[in-house]
Amino acid sequence: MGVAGARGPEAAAPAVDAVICRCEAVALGALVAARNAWAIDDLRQLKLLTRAGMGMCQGRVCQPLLESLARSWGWDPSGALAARPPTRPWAMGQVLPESSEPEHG
Amino acid sequence: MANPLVRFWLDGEERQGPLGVPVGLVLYGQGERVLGWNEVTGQPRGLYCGIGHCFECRLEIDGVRDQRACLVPLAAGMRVCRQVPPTPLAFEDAP
Amino acid sequence: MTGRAPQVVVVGAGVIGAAVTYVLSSAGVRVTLVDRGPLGGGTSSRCDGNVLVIDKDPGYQAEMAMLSQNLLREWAGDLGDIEYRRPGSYLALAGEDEEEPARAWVDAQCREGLAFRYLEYEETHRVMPDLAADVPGSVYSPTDSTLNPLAYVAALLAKSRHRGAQVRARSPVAEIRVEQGRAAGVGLADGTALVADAVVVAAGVWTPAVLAPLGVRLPIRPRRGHLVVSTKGPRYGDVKVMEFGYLMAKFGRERVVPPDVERFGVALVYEPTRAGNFVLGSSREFAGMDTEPDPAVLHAIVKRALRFYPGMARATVLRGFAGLRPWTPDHVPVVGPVPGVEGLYVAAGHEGDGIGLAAVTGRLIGDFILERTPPLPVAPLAVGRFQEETAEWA
Amino acid sequence: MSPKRFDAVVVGAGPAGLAAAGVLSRAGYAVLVVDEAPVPGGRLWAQWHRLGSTVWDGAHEVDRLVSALAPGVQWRLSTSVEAIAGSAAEGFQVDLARGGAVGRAVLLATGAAEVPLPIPGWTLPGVLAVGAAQTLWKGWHIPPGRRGIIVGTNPLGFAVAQELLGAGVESLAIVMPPPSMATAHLGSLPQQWDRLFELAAGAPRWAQPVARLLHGRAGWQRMAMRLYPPGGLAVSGARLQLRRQALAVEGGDCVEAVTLQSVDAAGLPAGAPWTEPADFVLLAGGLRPLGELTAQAGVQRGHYDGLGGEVPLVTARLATSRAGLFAAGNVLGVESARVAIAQGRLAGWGMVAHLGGSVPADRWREAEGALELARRDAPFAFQPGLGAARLRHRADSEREVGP
Repeated sequence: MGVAGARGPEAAAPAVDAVICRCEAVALGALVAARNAWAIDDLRQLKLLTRAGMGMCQGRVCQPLLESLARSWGWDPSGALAARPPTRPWAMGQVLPESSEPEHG
Repeated sequence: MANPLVRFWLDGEERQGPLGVPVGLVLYGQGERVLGWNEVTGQPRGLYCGIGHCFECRLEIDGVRDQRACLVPLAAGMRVCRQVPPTPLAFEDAP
Repeated sequence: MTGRAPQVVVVGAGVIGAAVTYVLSSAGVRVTLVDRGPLGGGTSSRCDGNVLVIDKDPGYQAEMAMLSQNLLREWAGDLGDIEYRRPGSYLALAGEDEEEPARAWVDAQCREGLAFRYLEYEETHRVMPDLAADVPGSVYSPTDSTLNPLAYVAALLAKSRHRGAQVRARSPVAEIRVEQGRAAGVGLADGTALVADAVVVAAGVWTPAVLAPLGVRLPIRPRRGHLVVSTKGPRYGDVKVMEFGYLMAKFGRERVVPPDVERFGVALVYEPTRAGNFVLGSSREFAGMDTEPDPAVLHAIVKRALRFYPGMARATVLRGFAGLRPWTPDHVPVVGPVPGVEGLYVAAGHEGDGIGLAAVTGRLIGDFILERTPPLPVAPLAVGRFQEETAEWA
Repeated sequence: MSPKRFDAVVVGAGPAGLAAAGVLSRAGYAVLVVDEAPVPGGRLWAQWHRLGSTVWDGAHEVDRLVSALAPGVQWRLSTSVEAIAGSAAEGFQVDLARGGAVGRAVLLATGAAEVPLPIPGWTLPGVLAVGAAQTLWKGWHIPPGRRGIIVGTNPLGFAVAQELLGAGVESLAIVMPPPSMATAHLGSLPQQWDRLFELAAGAPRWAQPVARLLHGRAGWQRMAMRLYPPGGLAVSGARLQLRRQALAVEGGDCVEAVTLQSVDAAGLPAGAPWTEPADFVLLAGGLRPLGELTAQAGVQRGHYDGLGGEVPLVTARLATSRAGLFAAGNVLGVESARVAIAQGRLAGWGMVAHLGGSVPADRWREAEGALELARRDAPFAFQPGLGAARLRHRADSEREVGP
């Protein structure tokens, strides 16, 4: 593809096609549409119904964007995307006894 | 202090890279911008945050999946593979 | 209730309250649904989407579940995309000692007219090639279905609104008003009074607290369950698989399993989701109202999954969460009128089957309020059936 | 296998964690330091800035902090913390990949994360959070590319632009992000300009009085923006193009170009967009405290824009609302690395006291004085309103968790 890009400058107006959640590939437009279609008024609901913030990074990247969006809609986002264990993904194989930890230090 | 070069494999292809430098950064420096593909869209993804938060640089390293390449130092003989997203499952209703 | 459309207040906007609201508003009843928090914010957004018959006791419970499945199938077309599908489900056996009870289970269900099958070794491993080689067989139920639970709630509410229902989130109920032995409406914490001909309490594990001020005691207790979600990596088959021992855990029967599996009531549930992740369950504990996931339980669930799916050692855990099942002593929900208070109904206590039994529950409450004939006997669901236990739990 | 027991577990081997581990280990306590990076230092060793007439080099600071640890400090590097449970009474369980550890006290020093700027195309390979470019070049001498565009006028972006001098970058421009509902926290472009003038960060020395003059004066500012050269001003090796916004990143498999558009003096789009070739894009959306573990561990928190987001409430000695859990560094608010080091020392002494050790009065004074000094000497503030936010955080903390 050439330097002009697939979208072209003319496509650039309001960025509803900007991805907000990279992992689940949820665009701003999809969040707006879901909010309207389901009459959502809560950030946790928006997350669960669109999957924004539910991907591989566990919401670490898009959380401030979702919270900012929530505030711009007059929602209180505090606690809606609360961190739960595990705070990092882990390999299922690590529960097997034969892979128990080597001593460090 | 230059790090010594060691051999490693990317998707089965032999490479050389500086020992101890995080794999994801080594690959970036070698022009390998695409480290994987998003499972939802199939679009290419690569190094983004460089600090272990975003998981966009995740690779299979020495047989272990979902390793953050920005955090794993290159070691001699390392086998690094890009992870290909699984094809969507066919959800057929039972007859 | 003649001359004008009846007016009903439903307390609790989880899947049960949403289904009740959907049924009533579809019948032209003026419904107001209230919830103290966001819609679907309780157990209905902390659960899986199973709509099962396979784990129900043959007889009444299986019949009720079957009715709900059929209703849901009718509703699905109206509700839009709620990730509804009917892949059937399987119970995998952990050992040869489970073969005989499993065959007996299948026979009993078949005698009741359900299409269960026992799958021998070869067929089991042909359908589920990722299962551990020592799984001796499995049970298959073709009608079992699945959906996205919160999407289900949201769709029920969207359709209900469309039919005139009022839905009020973040509106805690201060009191259920009873006048001359009749439910007269509810008073909200903000001072609003909602007048009604009937009040339905569908508040899941919070139901006893809602009813306590009226002197109504129900032995519904929070039975916590954990679920584990994988990343979108490799998957281990496209069918939903539970272990036969799941039934043992559910009904508190004897099982020979490792200590942490026993302690947390862990039994395998494997469910691939449309999003590309898979969900692993399950656990059963009485641990109060705490829904903060316990890493030890997540580990026990994964350990159990690896017993059935050794290849899963390569998979990655993305997150875990916990929800509170509204448990009842006989594992049967409480659906029906409250004796002594005309116009007051309860629809709660569905333990782990709220998603699956929501449709039939909505239908039954609708039948009570609209004085229609219910599709199955209601005595086993009666509010008053716990007289003795009530004393114990009160 | 039962987990190993320590007096203190330090989560995060950045400036705050290392400084605390130094205090604790020299006071004779058994310390475990955990970090998911393979080497200690966190973001510290990619940092570098002028401090008066000298250069402050993060890499030297890492060496100093590590060599100041007493022997016997245990390490779990390349290790993530999955959860923190328990209490000071029974010991905090720190769940780690493959096993765990128990600490009588735990320091949460998990630093900060970058806030993205979600412009269309930002998922393309070659679009980096600005800190990643810092790690690439300052950390490992890997240039991020040849033609780059930095989106956003966050101080970190200016710092990285300066650091990339010598990285072989042929052209580098700093442009504005387009307004978006998801970045409502940034405000309109004029608000972002005003914030830039307030921070006056990265501006050449001669520009600083001008910036101070313009801050808060909308009329003057509009005039200045009207006069602002369309091609931008040269700042630290980059062209600062305040009257351009990046509408989208273009490319097939990786970054090939950026679509730009001019804005007028009021920050509104003016004229047709065009594309300029680029092979890397850096997003400078700012930093926020990475508080996952503080949230998960259930400590009391508050939201402060000036500190970068949600942070734990802490006593003056950095104890959180849960006895035995301490916090230090950027997790308490985005400030300089020197502030993080000073906070780490203070938290270290706080943990010594919690563990039953005696802390001489002059140690407290020294640690508190160092923190004050580091704040006074900070080359710039990462967010506007930092001072006011700090005061509010202090007052709220005093009320909720004690002095």
